Amino acid sequence: MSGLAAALLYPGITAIFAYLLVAIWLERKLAAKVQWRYGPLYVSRWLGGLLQGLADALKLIFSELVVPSYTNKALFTALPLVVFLADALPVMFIPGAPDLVIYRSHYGLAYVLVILLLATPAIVAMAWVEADKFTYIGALREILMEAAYEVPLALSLFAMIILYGPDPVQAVEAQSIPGILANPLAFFAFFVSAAMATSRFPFEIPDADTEIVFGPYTEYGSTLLLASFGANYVALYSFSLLGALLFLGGWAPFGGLLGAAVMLAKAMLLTIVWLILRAIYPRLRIDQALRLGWGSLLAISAASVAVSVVWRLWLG
Amino acid sequence: MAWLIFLLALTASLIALLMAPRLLAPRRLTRAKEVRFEAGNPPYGKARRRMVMQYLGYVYLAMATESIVGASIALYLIDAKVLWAALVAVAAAAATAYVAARGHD
Amino acid sequence: MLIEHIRLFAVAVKNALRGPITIDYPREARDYSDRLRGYIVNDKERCISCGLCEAVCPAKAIKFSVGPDGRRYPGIDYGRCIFCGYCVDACPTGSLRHTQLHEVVWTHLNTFAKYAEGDPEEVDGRPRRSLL
Amino acid sequence: MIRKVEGLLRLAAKWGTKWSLWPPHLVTACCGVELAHTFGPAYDAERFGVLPMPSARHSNLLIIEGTITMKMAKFVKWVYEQMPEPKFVIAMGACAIKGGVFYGSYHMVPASNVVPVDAYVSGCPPTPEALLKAIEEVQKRL
Repeated sequence: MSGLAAALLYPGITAIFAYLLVAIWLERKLAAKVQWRYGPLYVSRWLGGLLQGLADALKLIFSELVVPSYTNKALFTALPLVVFLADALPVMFIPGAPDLVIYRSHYGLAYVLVILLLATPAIVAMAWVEADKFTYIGALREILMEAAYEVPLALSLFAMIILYGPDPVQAVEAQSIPGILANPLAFFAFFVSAAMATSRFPFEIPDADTEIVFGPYTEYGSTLLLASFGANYVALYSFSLLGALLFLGGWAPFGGLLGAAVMLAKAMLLTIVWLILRAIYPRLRIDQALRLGWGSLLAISAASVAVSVVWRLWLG
Repeated sequence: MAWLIFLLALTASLIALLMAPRLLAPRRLTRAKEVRFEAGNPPYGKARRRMVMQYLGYVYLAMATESIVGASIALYLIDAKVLWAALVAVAAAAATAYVAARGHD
Repeated sequence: MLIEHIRLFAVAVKNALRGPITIDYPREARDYSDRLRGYIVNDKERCISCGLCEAVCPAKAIKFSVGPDGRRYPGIDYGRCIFCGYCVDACPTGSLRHTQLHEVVWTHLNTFAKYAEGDPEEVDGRPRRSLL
Repeated sequence: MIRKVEGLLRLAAKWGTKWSLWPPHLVTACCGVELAHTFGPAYDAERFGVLPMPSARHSNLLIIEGTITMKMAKFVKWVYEQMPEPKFVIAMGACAIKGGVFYGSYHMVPASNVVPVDAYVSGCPPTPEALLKAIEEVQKRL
């Protein structure tokens, strides 16, 4: 019963789609606030424009779906779906509350890591099938970005696995103090590499809309855009749930329904920090991002593993 | 069973999402929509051209390092006693990658 | 290095708390000066049908046509008018004048305002706000 | 029953399209400056859900900013045709309506000869408020 609730409500499908709408609205609103604007407003004035995401989704559903004739039509429509699935699958292993978990596995965190790294090849395949000049450049940048972030991400998660074990449910019970205090280096490496993975702003290199039209998403209109570009936000949802679980103590002080709410609040807090990056940083060049990933970020994530080992030795 | 429900429901909702415009939206195909988008120009030339090789070293580096790190994590998960060997492997891989990436520019 | 990034975040939060400077258009209007070159109207009583406005118009937007009382009055084609104000300057009796209405939107190509008469409702009733 | 569902869907489509008009970047002339002003902090067209998108495939509102020459008309037409189906056009500025100061020039094309236009904004260039009013006009049309 709780498994069904987890699959269909939270952290499952309803939460994913609701998050998609809210996160896009929140991103536009936060960027607007920092730039002294209102952001989306008139669509529902009494809610501050919260229905903007819904309006955009409806617009996309009711607009023409163009499948160009020069592509492989089946792959062209199927690959955004694959990208969306690959970004949504980690949610399966992440519990939203002590027993709200879709698939309880002892090696949950390892699966999450593997699936998170698998999303990029799907995006690259998508861009390749689109066969556009801009998508091609976007695909190359996507590959290079994955080369930059995957090792720090794996190492920072490895550090947390050494600390708390690979079971995501036990990881919360094992946290006497939140992971961000126990291992701040791992949190930093996780934060930056997640920003790279979901192309948050300083690393919004693959879909830089001022350089290459929309990167891998150039050719997609209508709901294909919702599925392919929305997948970034779904990945952000997975990452923020994972971050809330590992670093902010999950549902820590509570349990049950209240615990789920606390976990969601923590995840939204992380999301807000990721989203506000859009208003703060300029975009890096691809070589700067690579140098960052293979320089200080790699060193920090390697150091975070050492910190975890020191904790383990100290605690016994 | 919950995971199966999750997967099926997610796939079904996505397929419904992709089918919706086909049923609901007006359709009028023109030649301009059939060809690829090139920022307002009619397309010319090949889309896939020679790749920039400049940063390919990083991709090789990522493949090499990733395999060592991944294998270490997997071995550690299988048997927690190999933690020290895994740590040495990860440290060596990270240090090598760090030094190699320094020399890449 | 780290201080710089923290400062970036601080600036962002400070700006977010400052509140918008946006002119909330349909509810507010920008405080333009009184000499804003807007929609042009003609006062029939003062018009002497001299044709100077037609002669001076750089976009050739002004055409004269015979009015109901047998005299000729200027009409302005807003598909061509560039709101330069030459006609207002050239008018010897001051019968042509600018109004504050500058949101001239048409849904058809029939943009010719014959006789340029009338008094379009000025954008009043809304609070006016200067930008900074 | 079916008719009721159909009516509801049509209403939803209209509501969604009304509050989510995305123009592509197609700056043909000097009115593009006023367009930038409209989307900047001072007037913030994003309040109406108008979000500039980079690709014509994502967008459904074409704002023609000023003069279209014969050469540019080809690309305006191309961008218009690449946009997915419910699409609207705003012609901005005197040049786009009938030619403005360039009226009768050999190289000048009125926007309505190239694409079907939903709203015309006069001015040279129009104020951002006028463009916002045109956007409202398009919204009213839905």
